[in-house]
Amino acid sequence: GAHAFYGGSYVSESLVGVLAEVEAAFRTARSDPAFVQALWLVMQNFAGRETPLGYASRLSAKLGRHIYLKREDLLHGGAHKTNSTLGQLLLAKRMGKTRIIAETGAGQHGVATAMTGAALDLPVEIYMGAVDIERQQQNVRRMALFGAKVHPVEAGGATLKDAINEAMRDWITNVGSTYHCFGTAAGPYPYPSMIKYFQSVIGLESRRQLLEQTGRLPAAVYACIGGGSNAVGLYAGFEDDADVTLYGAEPAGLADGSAHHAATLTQGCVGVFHGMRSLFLQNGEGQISNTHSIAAGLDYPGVGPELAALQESGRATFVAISDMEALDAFETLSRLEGIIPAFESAHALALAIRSSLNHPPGSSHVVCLSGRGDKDLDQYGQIRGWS
Amino acid sequence: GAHAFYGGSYVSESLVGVLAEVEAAFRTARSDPAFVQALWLVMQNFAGRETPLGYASRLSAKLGRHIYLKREDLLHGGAHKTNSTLGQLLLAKRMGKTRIIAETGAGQHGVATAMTGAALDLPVEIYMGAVDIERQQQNVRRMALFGAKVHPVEAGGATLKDAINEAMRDWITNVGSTYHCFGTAAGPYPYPSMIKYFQSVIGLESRRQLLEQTGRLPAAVYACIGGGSNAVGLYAGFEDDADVTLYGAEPAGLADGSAHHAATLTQGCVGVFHGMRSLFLQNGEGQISNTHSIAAGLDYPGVGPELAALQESGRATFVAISDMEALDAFETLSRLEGIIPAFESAHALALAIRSSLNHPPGSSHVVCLSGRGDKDLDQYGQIRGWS
Amino acid sequence: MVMTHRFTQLFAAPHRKAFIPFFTLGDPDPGASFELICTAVEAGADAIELGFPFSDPITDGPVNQRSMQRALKAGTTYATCLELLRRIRSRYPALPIGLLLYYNLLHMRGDRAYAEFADIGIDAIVCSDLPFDESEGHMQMLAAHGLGCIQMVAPNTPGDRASKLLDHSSAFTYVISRFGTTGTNEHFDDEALRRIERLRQSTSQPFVVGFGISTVAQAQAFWQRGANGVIVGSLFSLCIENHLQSIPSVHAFIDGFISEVQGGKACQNVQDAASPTQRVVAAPSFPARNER
Amino acid sequence: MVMTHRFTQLFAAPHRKAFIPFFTLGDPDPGASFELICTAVEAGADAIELGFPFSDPITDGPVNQRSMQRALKAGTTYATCLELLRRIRSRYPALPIGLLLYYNLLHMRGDRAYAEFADIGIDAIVCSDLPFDESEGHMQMLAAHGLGCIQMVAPNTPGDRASKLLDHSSAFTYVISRFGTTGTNEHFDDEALRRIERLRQSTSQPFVVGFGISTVAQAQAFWQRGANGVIVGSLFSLCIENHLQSIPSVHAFIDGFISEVQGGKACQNVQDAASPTQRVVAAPSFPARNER
Repeated sequence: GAHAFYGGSYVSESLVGVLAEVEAAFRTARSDPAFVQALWLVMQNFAGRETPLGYASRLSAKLGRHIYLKREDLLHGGAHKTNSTLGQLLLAKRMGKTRIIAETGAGQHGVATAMTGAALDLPVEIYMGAVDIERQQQNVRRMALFGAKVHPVEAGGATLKDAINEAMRDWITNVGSTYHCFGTAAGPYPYPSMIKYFQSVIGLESRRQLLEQTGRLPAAVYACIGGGSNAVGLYAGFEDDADVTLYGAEPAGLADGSAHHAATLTQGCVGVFHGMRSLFLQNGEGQISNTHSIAAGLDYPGVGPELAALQESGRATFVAISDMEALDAFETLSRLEGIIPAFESAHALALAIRSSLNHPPGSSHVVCLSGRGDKDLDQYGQIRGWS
Repeated sequence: GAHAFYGGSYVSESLVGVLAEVEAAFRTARSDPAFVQALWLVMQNFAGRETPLGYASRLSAKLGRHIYLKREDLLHGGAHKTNSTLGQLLLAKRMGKTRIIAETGAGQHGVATAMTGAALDLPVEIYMGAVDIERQQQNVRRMALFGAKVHPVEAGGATLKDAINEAMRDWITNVGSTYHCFGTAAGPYPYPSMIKYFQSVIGLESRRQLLEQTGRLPAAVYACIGGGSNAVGLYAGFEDDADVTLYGAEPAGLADGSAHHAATLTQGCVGVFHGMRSLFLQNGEGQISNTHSIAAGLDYPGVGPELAALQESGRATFVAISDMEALDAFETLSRLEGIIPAFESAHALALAIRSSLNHPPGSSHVVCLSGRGDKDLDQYGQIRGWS
Repeated sequence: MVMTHRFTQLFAAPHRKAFIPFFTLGDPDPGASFELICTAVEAGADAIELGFPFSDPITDGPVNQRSMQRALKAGTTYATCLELLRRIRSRYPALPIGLLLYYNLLHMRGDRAYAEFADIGIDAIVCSDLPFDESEGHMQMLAAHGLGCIQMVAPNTPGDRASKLLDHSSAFTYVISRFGTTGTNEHFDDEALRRIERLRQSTSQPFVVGFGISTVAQAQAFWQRGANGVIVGSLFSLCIENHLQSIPSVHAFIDGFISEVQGGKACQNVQDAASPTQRVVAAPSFPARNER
Repeated sequence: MVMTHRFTQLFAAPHRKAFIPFFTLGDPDPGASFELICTAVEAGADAIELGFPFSDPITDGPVNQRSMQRALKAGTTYATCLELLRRIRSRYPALPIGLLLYYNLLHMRGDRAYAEFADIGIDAIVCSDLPFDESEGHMQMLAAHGLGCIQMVAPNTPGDRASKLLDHSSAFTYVISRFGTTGTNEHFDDEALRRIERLRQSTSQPFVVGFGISTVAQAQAFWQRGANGVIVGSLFSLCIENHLQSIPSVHAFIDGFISEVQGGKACQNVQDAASPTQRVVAAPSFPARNER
């Protein structure tokens, strides 16, 4: 809800109206069978749902626990983000919006939005830091192929935070025609709730699939946490199952005691930023920190409000996973299962490798493989000194 | 069969025994419910079958024909090749083989084989031309991540043909322990038949899905042709439907009257090479030609024997598509549908764009999107002068 | 309670036209910032609006963002800002001072922030990322400490909501001139001016217009349509940015601009006499002018 | 028909130990190739095996692959090969000549190929990528033109199949020494030698051993186990490759190696006398030696 301790809608007065408009549209859409049907059709025929829940046999043998992988990496676009961009852009279309904007860091959300805009015939403009554009040429190329316009952001550090700032400015300026497609289950209400709804398919499918395959619920489920969209989506399937432990892996980065991390839940404190009251990495005066993670998609100083609440209530357990642990998991899954996970997803996997051992031998564990790691191969090569 | 006009098993005496062994194993496996079940399980839970048959709404509107895309690009690994590597490696395991070899050109088949080997716990060694290794670092990296050993081949032009030669030599040398995982529906019997069987899931699924979605069969189906594995797989679903036109798009390359193409079916002649009697690009004395295509996966001087027979009987129609036409289709699909096809698949799409117009308005057409185009973005950027 | 009276008093005459410059506290550095603010006051600013620098000022445009980054880089902390405010208040006891803060700064400072501001003698506070609907606690604290509340009205704020916002503003209401963030503007379309006119016709509460105003003529246009004041900020931030190596010329620019604005008022007041809805206010408008 | 008699005659004496060098026609160029072949014959080769260069010689190792690439690059065509064969036959009318072709070359030449070979006086043909099961038409054509058929037996060929292959070879059977392709070999394991021994015990048909033989001792070992001959090819191809700028030294090497092999036969024949299954063949074995 809008007035829980975490969450809310802390935005410029210029956006108050459009957020109310989005909320109303979302409320009617989700209870309109035609919308739900249209959404499921594109989820199935364009995005490739449902995604498999695959048994990781060699990893399971190694751990003595049954590890199941929810294969969001097989979704069109290569990550779970497509669930949300499809939902949001169908909603934008329903609202009569004629222009979509989004910000992007490494480019993943920009690509997902551009791709979805092409499929749904909605023009897309993407804000991306000039530094990131330089670093992520392939994603810039993808967005251009999809017909999206990419605006380089030269302000500030010319990276994600600056791109967000510019996208917000665009939205404030063009609020009538434009829908701002959010990248994660954060930001002002109703975005966190809406994106949870669109991502809940991850958890709902996983639960049904595991019951079909084993007849039992898992001991625990695992997701990585940037803003938290794949986590809230996964948890949505299991939060009412009191015996299922919900784990979240956030980035401990260098894990050297420095500020080179993005472990918001375990090291952040309550603040109000990017439209929401939640946990943030910030200094004592409220200036937002610069963060670090090997995984661009986790490199964010805040976290969705629902996750902050789940931590406070004790329902979910969040653990910080270092770059190195994630890299190990990245290599382990590649070697043992023939699946290269995204660096983001490798955090969830690393946590599963570690924490599943706290559960009985033979117990089942579901890891959300939120994306594929093709995008990380260059960086991996650099880290391992291959190039 | 082994003694049709096209096909056969033209190999060194050293391989005669192992081919008989493969054939026997394949025959018993395909009629063993346990094998079929195990194969379907990995197809589903590891590879992500079934893949969607998606309606390309904007392209359809443009053409006035209903275009459906069989989304093999969503398969784990990013292309239809996984169907075949899973089938072959499960068979190799059943045969008690303890070592897998394969050759690769641009790296796609090497990656698929390495990935499958990791998942099925079979050690994999890949032969790859030294020149190709230099050009395709990301795929080399993937294979290494999957734990495969990559052997650089320095001989000859140090590209695909040389890699094939080396893999064949390895197989001749290590025929007892080793299974040679073929990349396409070519080579000596029983490989073309076996790979057709493993790929037939493409066509069988497409047929059922289109009937479910529209209640009708398509007017025509389209696939690209390198060796022809995705084509024989797609056609398998429709070859008994006499009213369904089977189209195949082979690479016309530069289409400038030079030898810079790989249009084997339309410009090749009958020969005996790579274990089979089929059509090949060769000079008048039988020396095999060097070929060219923008799509590495189509850049092969031969074609599977079944396709040669389908052309001869007139059941299938093969058309050569130039690099430029394929590039146009690559851009068209990206822009209109939010899907970046592999350069290979873009040939099939280009043919559909061209030839669907020979069928009545409102007719349905199925295009096999055999792979995703992420791998082609660097090359595309170079062609378009982006980098 | 007494402190809000400075804005109340400023807007007591219904047609008093206030010119309110905005500065980021600490830009380009705390010392120079203080001097620039003094120049603005002494050039004739009717009141001032001062912003606490914030790492991620989303409702501001790039110009103010860079201004805030300069301030932070120059070592401006929350304490620095308080110290600057103390010095300004001490020099100009009668000057109406409004603050702009991103809400997270207030949130992190906690309740003591309000007491501190009251103690310094701040008149009113606006948080550009704290909409009315989330500001109940904030408004209570402002009221408890006698600090004026500034609500913001946007171009797309519906009429009934605008009325509510005007009612809940205890100092003045900040009316956003156009869709967009802070920044300089070449041109306001007629609709922007008509919006102000309509708002004026709907209320007798004081409101000032901000975002994008960067010429004397623009200020006059908004006054003419009924705004009680205009806020000009990015224009000065941009001037600082462009003359980091010659701050004296920034002083000259501020002095020149504000002098021109204030000098123009006489003429405009004469012009306004032609308008039946406007009255002539002949006396110089700025009480703080000769305070130094 | 008469032509197959050269090999038939060669292997008529059951313990005749033939040394058969292999050359790619046209390596390093057609002219030099002819001269090298002549040197081999005159150094004492009991027969020769000549390969048509092919673009993709899969059953060969890298050494012979490069040899074929050199020949093709030097302009060696099918016609060049025929011309070389005519010259060789003309110079050595009694020399048993076998050909190795990748089947596609024969296939593309069509049926006239067999007539051409018969006309030139070729004795026998082997296609390394045409297994028995696919060779019915080929064998019919060979028989029709009186050309000898050479089948190949691999290390993993089962005994009954090996018998069939031996039966269908009308010149001799080519026994592949080990798993792998052509090339030079440091060492043959005992099993490779035992396989030859077992094959010898199972048949009285002539067979020769090839693939990887590159020392006099290896040749002797295979002879000793019962092979009627050995084929050595990659060793000479490698020598050409290593001395492209000094072809005279290749001649010297070929002459030296073959002389050593042939010289060693006397000693070995003496040793063989110790073996109850072997007979001494005292006379120099090579009828073509003094033909020139």
